[in-house]
Amino acid sequence: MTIKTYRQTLHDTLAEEMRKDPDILLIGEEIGHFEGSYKITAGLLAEFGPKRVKDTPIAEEGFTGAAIGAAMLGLKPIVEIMTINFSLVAMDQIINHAAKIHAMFGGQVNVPLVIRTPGGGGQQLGASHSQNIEVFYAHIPGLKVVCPSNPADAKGLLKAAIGDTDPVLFLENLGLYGAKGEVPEEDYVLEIGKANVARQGKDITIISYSKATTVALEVADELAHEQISAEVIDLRSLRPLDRQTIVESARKTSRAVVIEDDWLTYGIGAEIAATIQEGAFDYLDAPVRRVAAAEVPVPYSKPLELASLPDAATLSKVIHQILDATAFNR
Amino acid sequence: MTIKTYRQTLHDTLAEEMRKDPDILLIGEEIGHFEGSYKITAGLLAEFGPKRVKDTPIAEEGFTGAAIGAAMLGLKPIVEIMTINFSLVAMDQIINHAAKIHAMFGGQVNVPLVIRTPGGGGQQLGASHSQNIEVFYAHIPGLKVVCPSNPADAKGLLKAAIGDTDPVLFLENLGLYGAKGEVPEEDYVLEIGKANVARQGKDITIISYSKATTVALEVADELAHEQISAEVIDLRSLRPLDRQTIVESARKTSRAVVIEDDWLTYGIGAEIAATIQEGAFDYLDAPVRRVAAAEVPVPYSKPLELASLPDAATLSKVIHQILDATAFNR
Amino acid sequence: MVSRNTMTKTGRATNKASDSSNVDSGHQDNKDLLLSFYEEMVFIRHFELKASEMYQKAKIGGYCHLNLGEEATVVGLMRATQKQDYLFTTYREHGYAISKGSDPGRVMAELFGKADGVSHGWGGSMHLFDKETHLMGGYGIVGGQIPPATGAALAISYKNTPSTDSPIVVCIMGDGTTNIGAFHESLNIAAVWKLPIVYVIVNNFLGMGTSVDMASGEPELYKRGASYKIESIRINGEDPLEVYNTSLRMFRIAREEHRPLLIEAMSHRLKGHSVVDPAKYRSTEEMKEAEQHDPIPMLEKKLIGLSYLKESDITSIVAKAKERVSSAVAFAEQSPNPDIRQLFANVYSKKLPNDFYRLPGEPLFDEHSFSK
Amino acid sequence: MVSRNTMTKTGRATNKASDSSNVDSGHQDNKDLLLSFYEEMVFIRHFELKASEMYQKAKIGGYCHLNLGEEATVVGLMRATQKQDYLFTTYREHGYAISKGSDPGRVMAELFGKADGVSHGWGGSMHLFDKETHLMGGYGIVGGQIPPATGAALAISYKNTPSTDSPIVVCIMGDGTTNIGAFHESLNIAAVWKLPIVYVIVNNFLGMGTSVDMASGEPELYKRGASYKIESIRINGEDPLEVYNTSLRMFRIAREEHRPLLIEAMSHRLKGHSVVDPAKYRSTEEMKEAEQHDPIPMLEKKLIGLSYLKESDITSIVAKAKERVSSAVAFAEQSPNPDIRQLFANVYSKKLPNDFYRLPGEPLFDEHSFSK
Ligand SMILES: Cc1ncc(C[n+]2csc(CCOP(=O)(O)OP(=O)(O)O)c2C)c(N)n1
Ligand SMILES: Cc1ncc(C[n+]2csc(CCOP(=O)(O)OP(=O)(O)O)c2C)c(N)n1
Ligand SMILES: [Mg+2]
Ligand SMILES: [Mg+2]
Repeated sequence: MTIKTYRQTLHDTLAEEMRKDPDILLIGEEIGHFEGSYKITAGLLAEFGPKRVKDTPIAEEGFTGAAIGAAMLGLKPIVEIMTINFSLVAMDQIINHAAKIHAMFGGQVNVPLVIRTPGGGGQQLGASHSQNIEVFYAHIPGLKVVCPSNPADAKGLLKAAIGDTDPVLFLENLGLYGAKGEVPEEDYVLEIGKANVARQGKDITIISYSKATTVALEVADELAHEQISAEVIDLRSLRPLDRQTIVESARKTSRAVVIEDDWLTYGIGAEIAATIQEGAFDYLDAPVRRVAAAEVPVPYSKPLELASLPDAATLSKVIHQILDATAFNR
Repeated sequence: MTIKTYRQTLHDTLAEEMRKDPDILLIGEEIGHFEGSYKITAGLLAEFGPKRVKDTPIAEEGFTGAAIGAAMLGLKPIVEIMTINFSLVAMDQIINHAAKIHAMFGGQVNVPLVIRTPGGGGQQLGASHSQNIEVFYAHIPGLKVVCPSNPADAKGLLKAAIGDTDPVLFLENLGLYGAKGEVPEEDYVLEIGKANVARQGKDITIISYSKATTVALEVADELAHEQISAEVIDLRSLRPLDRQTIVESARKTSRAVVIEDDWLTYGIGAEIAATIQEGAFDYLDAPVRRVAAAEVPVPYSKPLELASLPDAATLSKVIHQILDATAFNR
Repeated sequence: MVSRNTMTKTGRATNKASDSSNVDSGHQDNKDLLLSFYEEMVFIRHFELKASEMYQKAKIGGYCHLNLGEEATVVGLMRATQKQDYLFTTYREHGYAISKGSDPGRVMAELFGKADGVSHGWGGSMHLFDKETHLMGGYGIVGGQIPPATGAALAISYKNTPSTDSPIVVCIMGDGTTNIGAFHESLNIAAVWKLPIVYVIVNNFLGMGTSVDMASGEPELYKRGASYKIESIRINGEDPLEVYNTSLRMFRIAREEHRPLLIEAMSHRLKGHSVVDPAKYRSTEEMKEAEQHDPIPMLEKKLIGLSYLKESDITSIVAKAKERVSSAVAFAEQSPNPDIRQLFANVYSKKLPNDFYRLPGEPLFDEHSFSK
Repeated sequence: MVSRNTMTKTGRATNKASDSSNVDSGHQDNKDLLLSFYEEMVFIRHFELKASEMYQKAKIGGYCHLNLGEEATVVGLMRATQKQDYLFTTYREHGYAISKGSDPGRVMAELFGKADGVSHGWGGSMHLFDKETHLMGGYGIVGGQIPPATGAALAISYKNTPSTDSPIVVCIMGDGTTNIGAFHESLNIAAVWKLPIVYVIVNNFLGMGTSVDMASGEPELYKRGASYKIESIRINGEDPLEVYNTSLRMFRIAREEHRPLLIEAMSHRLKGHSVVDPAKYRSTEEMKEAEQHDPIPMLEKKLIGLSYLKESDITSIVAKAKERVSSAVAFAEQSPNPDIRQLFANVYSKKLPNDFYRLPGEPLFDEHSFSK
């Protein structure tokens, strides 16, 4: 184990995989000469050259689609879309093409493509640059969506995504790039489609993913001081979704709350709550609650932006409400 | 009241509003000379001329964005996107621009825009042409999404959408264009954001929207013969979502099922189920179930396509399962 | 358009044939070639007419777009490709699939949605795919094929150096398609990355009902290549030989120099946009004009003039074409529907933990799946 | 580029000034104009330097892109607009906002995220909007402004006939932006619909770190106008007078003929892509070269050569600029934050039934809202 940032882990994992497999190439805006908008690819152009680290024109639809075609012919492209907000201009290629080509053509061709892109608000980037719209991709059969919440998972899931024979949207987070954690040194690969019980507990289940998992774990730590034992489930994969692990936990704790950085209505949490109410109906002491962003285009002003986003204090408050409503006693 | 098709109603309502307000113009591919891919706009070029019925190049992003700009300067453009599948190439303009411009610029400018587009599978159009991805738009604060299930609602909601000062996605359905129904002759305007109790009942609540409402009503009719009284809620608006009406019904019937043509995971039904479990937790006798499409890119082959889509028989079966599990006796 | 003298007797260009081969329509040696063009054009014509008929009989569903009127372009282009070349095309692609080498029976079976269809019944008319012949798909989203086609050329240039054997990509699109963003982004990328791809605009003057003049600020579409410094040419798409010769030359440049090129082939659509479109928006004159440009009678006239063909040959060629079409239909008829139990087989290339293999209405959970 | 003789003494072009006005840099009469250009360029320069400083002090958040090096283009363009013209621009727009007439204090307040900001604190540096001055927004999505700008021109042509008074749209974009689909689709639409819009490419040779040569198949970007038959011109963006004169002429054509045009203004970026970018990817030489193209010293030299300016004037102009910038900062400082209770005020233009006015974590339902 080494302590590394999420950013460094992504960088190192990309380099490691590229050294092993000459068919991997990186495609994206400003990933080479500029060394990456968020510096994930710093130094890779120098190491691997312009054939394998391809700076692109500003044309997300064009280069994401090009990566699809390259994957159809057997390369293993890893695309960087600078932030998930810009994926909206590439959406037709991702949803109507990457996700469909295998099935629509009767299984004759694979699209072994990874699309790396960060989401995340809270950076004062304004309405069009602060979205968490991974639910769009998670909704689509034919795509996989993984969302590491810490450096070790970043390694394990990136390796899994690169090794996958289907298109994988690899969701990063602007707020996690600087986060540090222990990272296994060996060839660490996680299985896509499995959630992680990030913390064991018995009184309530907190379901989260990506950066919100950091908040969930922080709150769980605090609750422990009050003799409240919270279980934290880090989804790791939004599609396929590990419903089994979620529901087993909810059956055990009989209470559940979801925290996510996305808007509430039709967000990831909706599916989680719908799943739990069906799978743990007889076990629940209270409805599943959701802690999510306020339903506004994210404002630039810092106080407004903060008011619109979920945080630890809010999660903690909601958990106390659930516990109180269910006559929890410590 | 007159009996009219959904198609004719849309056509007549567009013409009626255009006659009243010279600032309304239609923008879309093949809406003029070709008279509309689904003939909604047939004859309108002849009546209103090329200034107000604008055929466009094949450039959904360009012309949808152009409609946004025209709306910002006070026109009332009504865009037709031939099917919702093609809206994926215009998504950045709809989500990053139409939905954000009012808020991101501090409320200084409105975007009074209507985007009409049909969804719907079941036409053997294959994976990229058979989607129901309205949940993408319903997820976005700043947009409104309405989804009439019958000719009368088509009139009432289209008038509301045209009269609205914000961007409205007006969801039609390929499978509804030929549907007939009574249409009020007067200036009939529905309020956006209100669900309709399309049928009163007391044993179970069926929640649906757009074409699925037809199925829900059909099943409710059949169930009546078995002395099962089903209440049918037609959402009419996906955003804003009328949670109150849904939950009041579920509290009353203590059982609920959602039917939708979209894929299940992270679909519209997820939000409905999540909402009901929170709002009617103490009233429910069984978990909310969802009847939705199988999670595959929709196949072309008719038998495969049929197998992947929900239908009346399936809904009926699920309702019986719910009733059986809750010791319902007639 | 081009005027080199080297000849080839082979119909489909072979690896070798691409070295500056060119065929002159007046020369005796090209008889076989021209006749084979003619036969294939006639076959495609009758295949398409049958498809239309089968659509009316509800054997075919969805949307169905035909190559009627574009046969010379189809055949001229496809004959100039080599086996190893990749083809990305539109929803209007039956002829291309056949001319690139797909079995007509399997193409018809796909239109019928059958298990033996080239896409195993998953694609239908708009989404033919044939791994064998390097048909990398018909695509139903306007412009949707262009970025993947461009990326396929990237994969080629990643693995191959320019040579007479290098595969290339041929990317077909309609005139209306040149107005969508994917066209612009892709051509620019291909230019910047120097990719071995030939973009082909089949200009049939119409999107669905919208004319090129109404849709494009610059209606001479090949001129748009200049925005990317892409060498471009406009040719007469009604003459299979001109299409063939230009294609050979342009394909060879792409192959041997690894750079993108653009061909605009002027053509005509004889019927509606799709089978269900009566094309009422076209005047009788316009339709007459289109019929006068029907490439099959034109070629017939020419071949008769050159004494390559007699009226009686025509009758037998048509009869043979019809017979082949009938067998294609028979093959399609007898092919089974895809197995419903295979509904989830193609979502991903491998079976996944926790993927959602449920038919509509099935509950999320089986009670026995929970650890007690 | 243009060489008409009519003069104007006014700085900002008035409705009348557009009638083929043109200013010659060697002529005595243009002294006031040139000096006013200079003063405004100096002011923008100091505004931007201060913005950079305030960003380091964390008074400004998010991304912050400056016009440093592009002042001549900014001022030349904006001075040639008329009051009624609409401006759509990018995230690199502080100078444009100011030069089109927004109060610098309100611009700075927006960067600070304050309630008195031009976008009331909702937009920040990238999203300035000022209804008063017809600044229709800075847009952060590359190319995102181009379709709405085009549509604004549609609204103009819907309501106005071509005339010397007709408003037009000016749509600013960077060089890198010409490679995205929205550029292509919009220019084509504008051409087909004959819209009164002038697209302006500010070519500063760089996207973020990617050069025009690496990103564009045809690096002479104005040539791309030909794909739509749009009249285009490349000009020296370092010379405010050339920018001004060409803009006047092009704007006049758009105004009086209602058709789109394209200007490419060659410019330089003196610093990183945004305030946080140290631009390590640029060589010392490249940076030196850029500095040599700094339009402010260039104009100073010229004005001194023409005896329009003395060293001492410069000192006082700079001092005045700094003072105005300081008041802008003071105004921004004292302005309050937006009221948190107004969080939901701008989602829609009217309050809605059933819209979701909940802060994070608030339950979906209040029990008392249910009928018992
Ligand atoms: C993105 C998108 N927009 C619209 C359509 C609907 N559509 C299908 S074909 C077509 C016309 C295409 O015209 P052209 O490119 O000239 O090809 P042709 O059909 O003439 O071969 C349109 C608008 C689509 N399939 N995809
Ligand atoms: C669709 C989209 N892709 C990528 C980005 C990230 N991005 C912001 S500015 C920029 C470079 C733009 O270059 P150019 O158009 O030359 O404008 P300049 O910054 O030089 O003024 C990029 C890639 C974005 N904002 N939107
Ligand atoms: Mg066409
Ligand atoms: Mg630039």
